[in-house]
Amino acid sequence: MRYFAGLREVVGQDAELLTVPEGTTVAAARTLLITRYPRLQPILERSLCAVNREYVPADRTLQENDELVFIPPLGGGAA
Amino acid sequence: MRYFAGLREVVGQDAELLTVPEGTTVAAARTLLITRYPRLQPILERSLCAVNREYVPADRTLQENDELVFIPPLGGGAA
Amino acid sequence: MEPVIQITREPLNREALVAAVAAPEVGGMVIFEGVVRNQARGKQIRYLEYDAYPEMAEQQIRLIVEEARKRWGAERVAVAHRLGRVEIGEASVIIVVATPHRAEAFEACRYIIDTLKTTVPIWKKEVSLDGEAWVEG
Amino acid sequence: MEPVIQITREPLNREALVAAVAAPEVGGMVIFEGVVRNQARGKQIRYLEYDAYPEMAEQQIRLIVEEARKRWGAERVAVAHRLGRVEIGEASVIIVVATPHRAEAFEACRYIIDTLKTTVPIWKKEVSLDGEAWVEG
Repeated sequence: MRYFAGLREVVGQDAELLTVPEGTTVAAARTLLITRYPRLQPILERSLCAVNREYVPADRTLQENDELVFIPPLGGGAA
Repeated sequence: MRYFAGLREVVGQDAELLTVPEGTTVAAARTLLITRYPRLQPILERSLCAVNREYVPADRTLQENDELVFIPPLGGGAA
Repeated sequence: MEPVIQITREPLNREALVAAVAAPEVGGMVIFEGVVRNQARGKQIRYLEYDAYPEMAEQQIRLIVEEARKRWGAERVAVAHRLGRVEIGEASVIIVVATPHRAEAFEACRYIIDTLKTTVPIWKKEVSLDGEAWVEG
Repeated sequence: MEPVIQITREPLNREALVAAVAAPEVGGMVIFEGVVRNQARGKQIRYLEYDAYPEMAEQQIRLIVEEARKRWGAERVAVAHRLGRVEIGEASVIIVVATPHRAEAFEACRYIIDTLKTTVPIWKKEVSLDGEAWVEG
């Protein structure tokens, strides 16, 4: 797990190791994180998911050494 | 009369005085020029007309001291 | 601001044009540069030669910029066009538009160059290995 | 050419990016610059702070540029994004697209910035007189 932007500020660290059973989905990892950091819930629910630097759907299952990152909403817009 | 680009090269000068009767139209001046410089015909027929630095229709009548310029086709395009 | 409009035989100065439109409220800037390229219509170009009816060209550019201001609120605009001989790789025209948001800068910049190319009395002569010719669009 | 992609904490260098895309076949160049402005959403901005997931950001930008190459034949592209603290008037992003004809440069440049803003993992925090907040589009 790596954390960026608003997520990193809530968690208070850049990265951490997440140990999950084989076959765990990204969605399940998200639920686990919310249990660990309840304040992440609103931002995680609006975040996209990336595994190994590619956007993935939430039903993607995680493998050993996968780099999982939740991507908080981007600034984007008209600026 | 002032001449630019291809017109100037055919005429061989930058400008000249054109004396015409009162009420002469731009179209009539064009015909007069073609009489004087037959080689101008093809380019003048594709040119727009400007009087005193504004595009005008060919039926515009000329006044004393008007600056008449025929505007050869512009390069424009996709470049 | 009053638009910056230059019609000049000197090389164009992108940095100076950008500096002229800078302001604290600017969020997006679009710069277009027309550059002389080494071929056109299947010919190898040696250089271009630009001629203008300069007083009318400046007035026409002013009208175009004013229209862009009305349509997209583009308040900060600089337009520079080079005359005379321009070499391969040199800029013949630079347009800089700075606006609070980017969409307006893109729209206004594109409008200005497209309209300039069709209505502003500036002509180009292509000097190629085969000879030279005034280009008609 | 291989696209130039920079994600950097240093001030962006427009001249170097332009030089990187120059070539004799270039006829039109469009440069977009996103500039930090002094207000947003009714707040007086002091400065912005950009954060990125840098490896993924670079990869996403590469995909976007590749798509622009496919769609518009935009072969000569440079994209630079600044990270960290960026002051009012400084560029946070610069995109340079050079093509034989201008239409493709405009289309590709606009596509790249619009897509970058929505899919590339770079975030901005607005630091205003009222406090600070990560901006959601």
